[in-house]
Amino acid sequence: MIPRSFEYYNPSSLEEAIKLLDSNEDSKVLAGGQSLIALMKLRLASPESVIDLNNISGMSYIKESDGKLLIGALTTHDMYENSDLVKQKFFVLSEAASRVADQQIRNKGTIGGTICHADPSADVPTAILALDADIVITGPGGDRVVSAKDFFVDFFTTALNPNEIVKEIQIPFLGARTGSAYFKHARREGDFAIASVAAIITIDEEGVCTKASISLGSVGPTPLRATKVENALVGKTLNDDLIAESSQLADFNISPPSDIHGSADYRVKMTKVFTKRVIKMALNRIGS
Amino acid sequence: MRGPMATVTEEQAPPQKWVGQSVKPRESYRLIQGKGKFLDDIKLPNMLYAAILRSPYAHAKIVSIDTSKASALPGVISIITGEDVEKATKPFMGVVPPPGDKVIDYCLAVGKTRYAGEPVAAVAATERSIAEDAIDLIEVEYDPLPVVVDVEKAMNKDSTLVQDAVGSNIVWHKQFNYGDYEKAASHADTIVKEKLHFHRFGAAPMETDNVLADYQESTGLLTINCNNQMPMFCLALIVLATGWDSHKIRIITNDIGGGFGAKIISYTYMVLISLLSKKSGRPVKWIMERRANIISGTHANEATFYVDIALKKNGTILGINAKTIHDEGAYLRYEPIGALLWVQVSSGPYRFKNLRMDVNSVVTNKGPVAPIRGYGRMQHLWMIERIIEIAAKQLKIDPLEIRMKNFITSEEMPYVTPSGATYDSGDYPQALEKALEMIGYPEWKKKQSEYRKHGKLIGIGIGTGIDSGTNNFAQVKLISKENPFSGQSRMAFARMDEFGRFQVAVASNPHGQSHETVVSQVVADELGVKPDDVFVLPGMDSFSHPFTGHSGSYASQFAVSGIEAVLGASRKLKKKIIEIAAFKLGATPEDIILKDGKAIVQDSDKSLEFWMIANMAWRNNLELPPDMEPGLMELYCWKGPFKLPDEKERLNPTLTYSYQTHVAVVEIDPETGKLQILKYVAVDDCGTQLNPQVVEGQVHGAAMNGIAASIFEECKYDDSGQLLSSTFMDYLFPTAVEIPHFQTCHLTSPSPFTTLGTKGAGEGGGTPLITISSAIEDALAPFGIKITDSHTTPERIYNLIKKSKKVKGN
Amino acid sequence: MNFDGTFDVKAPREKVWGLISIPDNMVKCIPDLKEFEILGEDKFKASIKAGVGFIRGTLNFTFTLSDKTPQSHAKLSGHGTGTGSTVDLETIIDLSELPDGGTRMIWKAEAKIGGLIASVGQRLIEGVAQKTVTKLFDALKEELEN
Amino acid sequence: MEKKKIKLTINGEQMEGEAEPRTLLVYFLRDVLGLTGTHIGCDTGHCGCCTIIMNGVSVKSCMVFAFQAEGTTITTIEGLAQNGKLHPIQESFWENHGLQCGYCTPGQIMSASFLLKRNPNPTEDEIRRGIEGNYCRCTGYVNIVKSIKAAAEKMQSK
Repeated sequence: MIPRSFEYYNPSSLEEAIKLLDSNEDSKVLAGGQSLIALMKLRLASPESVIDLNNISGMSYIKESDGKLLIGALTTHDMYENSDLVKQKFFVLSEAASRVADQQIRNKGTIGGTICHADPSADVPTAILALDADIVITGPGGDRVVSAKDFFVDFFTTALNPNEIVKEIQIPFLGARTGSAYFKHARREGDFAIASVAAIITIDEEGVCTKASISLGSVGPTPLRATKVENALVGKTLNDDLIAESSQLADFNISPPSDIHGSADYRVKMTKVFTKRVIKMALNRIGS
Repeated sequence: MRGPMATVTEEQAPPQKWVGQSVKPRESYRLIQGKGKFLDDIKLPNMLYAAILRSPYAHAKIVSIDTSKASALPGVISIITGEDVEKATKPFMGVVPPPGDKVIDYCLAVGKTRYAGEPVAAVAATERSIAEDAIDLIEVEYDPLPVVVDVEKAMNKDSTLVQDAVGSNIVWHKQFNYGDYEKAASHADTIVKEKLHFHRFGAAPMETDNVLADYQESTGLLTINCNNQMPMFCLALIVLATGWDSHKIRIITNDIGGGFGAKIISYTYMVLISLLSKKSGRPVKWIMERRANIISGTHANEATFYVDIALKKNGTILGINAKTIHDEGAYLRYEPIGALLWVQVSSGPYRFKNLRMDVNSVVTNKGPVAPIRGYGRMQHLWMIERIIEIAAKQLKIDPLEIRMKNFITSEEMPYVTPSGATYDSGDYPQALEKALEMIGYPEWKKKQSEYRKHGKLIGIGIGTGIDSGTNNFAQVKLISKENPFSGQSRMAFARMDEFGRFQVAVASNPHGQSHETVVSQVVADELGVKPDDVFVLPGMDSFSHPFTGHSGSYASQFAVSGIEAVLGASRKLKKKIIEIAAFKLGATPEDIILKDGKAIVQDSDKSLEFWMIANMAWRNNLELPPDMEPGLMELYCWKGPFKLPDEKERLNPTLTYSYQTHVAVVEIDPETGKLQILKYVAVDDCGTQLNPQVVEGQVHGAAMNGIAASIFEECKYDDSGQLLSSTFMDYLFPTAVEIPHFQTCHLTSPSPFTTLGTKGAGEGGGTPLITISSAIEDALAPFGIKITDSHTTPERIYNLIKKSKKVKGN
Repeated sequence: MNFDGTFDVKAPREKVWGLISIPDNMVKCIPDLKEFEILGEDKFKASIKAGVGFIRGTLNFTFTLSDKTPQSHAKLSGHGTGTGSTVDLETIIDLSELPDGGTRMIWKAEAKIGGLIASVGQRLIEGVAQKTVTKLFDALKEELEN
Repeated sequence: MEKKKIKLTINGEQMEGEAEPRTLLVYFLRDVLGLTGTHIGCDTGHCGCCTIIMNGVSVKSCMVFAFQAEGTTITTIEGLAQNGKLHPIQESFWENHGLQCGYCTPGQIMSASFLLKRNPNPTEDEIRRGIEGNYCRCTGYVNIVKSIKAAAEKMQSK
């Protein structure tokens, strides 16, 4: 299967790329292409022009800067999955990346690509949301920063304007005594999630939960924060009963889709089950 | 464990040198280097590429097709629609008696479409991309018709008709009575009734159905390169539908990327692409895209069973009475043979004598089915094993005990089933004992009850499947006496060339079964040479490979029919080589043996090298015995030792009966319904193994196919007939992460009916589906749950648990 | 797929009827409309670039208005093809007056989707359909209240 | 859309050919450059039959445009054997019957070569994860896993 015809551009700078986006109706940015190209082959997406960012140098990096982890938009899943910094300090992100499709896709697919694609069932956006990441966007008017919770607007729809490009993902460092985990319930390892949960739990010396970030995938048009669950945990000493009970609140505000792999009802139930399990996973990882 | 089998194995260990050894497949050498020759690798001068437009509707009248925009696209050479096809061809023949014979089946939809994904028009263009663009530009006006996807609704009098001319969606119905079920039931202590459903899934070989047709007007020669796995059988269907000159059709297959039966029904595309080549006067290549491969019906038979089993209190099975409804999809193609093939394994591995089968073959607005691995038998065997386990639970009898009590034993072999199938050899109880020993049955049983106390669900599943092979086509006479085929045959030639080296050909269209290698092993033993001295023609070319109307790879039979043909040809060749040598060396043929490339007179120093014999035969024929025909090339056609059905409609429908016994341990997460296979054991017995490594590979593949079907793969349709699992995104082909390691063991009960004791193998009888269903039911025993569908998803298991009343152990 | 809903507008029935019963006015409210062509007083063609985000395919629809009872009832049927898919749409609309002089529109729609979109778009279709409906009614409101 | 010339290094050799923007790398390799060892098994980037090594990492060549390959260094299955000697992974697949129909095999072998480069001594689980993006219908994966394990041993003993 071959895509419909399109114009191909491979600018060597972001400025040039933005100009091209500005001057071309119906143009689409190509990062890793692991979702876009499949859709173009099925002819479910047929942009008139494709603007390939891979010729722009310096968009793939993982670095630390004043209390933040900075990841370049073109950094592949494989790179940050296996980055020691990410594994040590942001395990949930590495874990989410490790569940993306398969090795070849992780070798080509990028963090910028997956968040801009904004598939509510994808792994990385769910983790990004739990991590309170900021998305650095660049456009004709220069850079702007949008928080992950405002970035994901709708099914496959983000806060990006047609003439903007995601440049960097910034993730604030997590406090001491923090544990994090991501888990996806799917029929096959690499499939889109039936239900997926990312949890980041921080406790104080007394073991009282001081911060809880929990986000849910495949539960609606975008990944969602389980604020009710978070609130039920913060300020409490976490034990199995409390976690189980709080996880029941995970169905607040969610409206999962139905497909042959899981009905909406099943997805709701699984979201609760895995909220419970992932919180425990995160908790058990504190200190380790 | 009982001794006899083991000793049998010793005694029957084949005496030959190369047969029985795991010779590295010669085919692999080209394939591991990417130097195989698959259809899409072929490029011909001036070649065009085809693309096919498919119906978005499951059932609709075709009001009009406007191809003007598409034709206007630069690079588009020719387009054909149903109208052209109707003019150029007749509907393909089927095997059903009236009124089912009125099923209309063309290579493109004519007048109306009957399933979503049915070909509606085809384009040939100078590039693949242009052909695909042209498809987008064809405008079809459809008038949607009511859709029927539920096979039981399709049987209602007032149902919409898929095949109008037939006047009913039930295209074939027949009741078979073997023994006397009524009488058996009257003696029964219990009759257990159940409705069971065997789901629809695909074969999905990694290489899809591809065709490259090249018609030369100047000679009238039509060359069809394809990857059909039994094209010489399909040739009859093609010629009858098109009226083309059979003697001017050349069919070629090269390396084939898997088939699993699905590639048998690609003959409709062979006609379609040939029509495009004839119309454009150029070679046309068509590569089926994966989505088309999944939607356009290379599916296994979907079947619904209403089954009664009559038993004694002690678990002795007296008989089975089943109404079966086969959902054939929109077209019959090879059907309803699949609805009949249970006759090969009518009582499974069990001894009961009374069987009533009320068989219904029904069309719906779904993709057509094909003879997929385990064809027809796996559905029936799954039904028998399911109902027996369900009955055992009702009778509070252990599933092992009820099997052991009813198994046919090795002492009873050869055993004739109620429908006349003659099981040649085997030892089902021993296979089960072996499998249980390998898995560590008692240990797992102990673990199971401990785990249950903590709400952990472990299940141990058992299944025995019969892998009947080398079919007798006379079985189709049970559908209609008029059907013009019966028996089984294979043809091969063996040739000693001018330099004393050997060439062998047999038209088997292999696609992963290492036929070239296995044949070279067999011939090497016969002629006293090394396999490397025997070149086996790769692939198949109908202008160079000897073939019959039965040729091809299907119905698990190469180790029988293919090998018998090769043996016959080699032995004829051997006889002539010896005659020449005896004449030249002044010895009697009886004293001559062939060894290490020489004809040697035993107990003497007289010998003649093969090249000298060859030279006499091919170049120096005045030194041959005066009355001997020159040359050293022998043709042999093997005929299966079969009969037509008797007056009671009994016949032996296949020559050999391999079998497999699998045992699986699974764990189910009660909170999510997710299933994990903890351990999997497969014991198989296909008689003498020609190449153990190749046989083991087949066992692995069959195990995976069945596991994939039972927990991952399903062709799921919505009410409007749309297939919802049409790409690998939703059609869940399992990966190495999902599939467990298989522990295998081979038993050897040589077939008394074949020269080397071989049996056909490779389909596996759907044993994993039986085993996994059994394991799930065992895991869910605390909830008293019955497994009545061959496919389970986490959500379905979850719902079963939630719905169940009993909640012991959890 | 079935959808239905009730929506109230601050506009008299004549005005509402005038909008929904006349193709020329109606088409303005169709989301993602690329082009349209009036084929008659109750029939029009509309080419719609339907989808979400960049996942979009052009569907060429033919819409027909029927069962018209002025100011109270109408049926809008649409048949669209494109992107290897088909969409068959049937919408029934009933109007009634509200005490405040506004109008209440009660609608029922049935959509049948076939082909590529139906078989690979599962996870999305419902969401997309919902969104399209919302957009459509927002546009109607916009047209009617300003 | 007009065609453009693409230059790249394949299996150590400078090669060039023409492609449209929409030409997928796998078609460029197969149809334009005649490297037919890389196969196509699906439309959606799942099956991995088209796996190649591009700039040092395994990628699915049906999910990359030919234009993106400009100036890259690529290894395909045809490039593994060195001066007539099979690569140890190829040998192991042959010896352990790690293939049947052979259609997915080039992709399996290319994925294995990436896995073993990164992890010379993988566990069975790591091997299974490593070829997760490569479907096989014939072997049930058992002999593929066995082949890769054997290859790892061969390559380490060298």
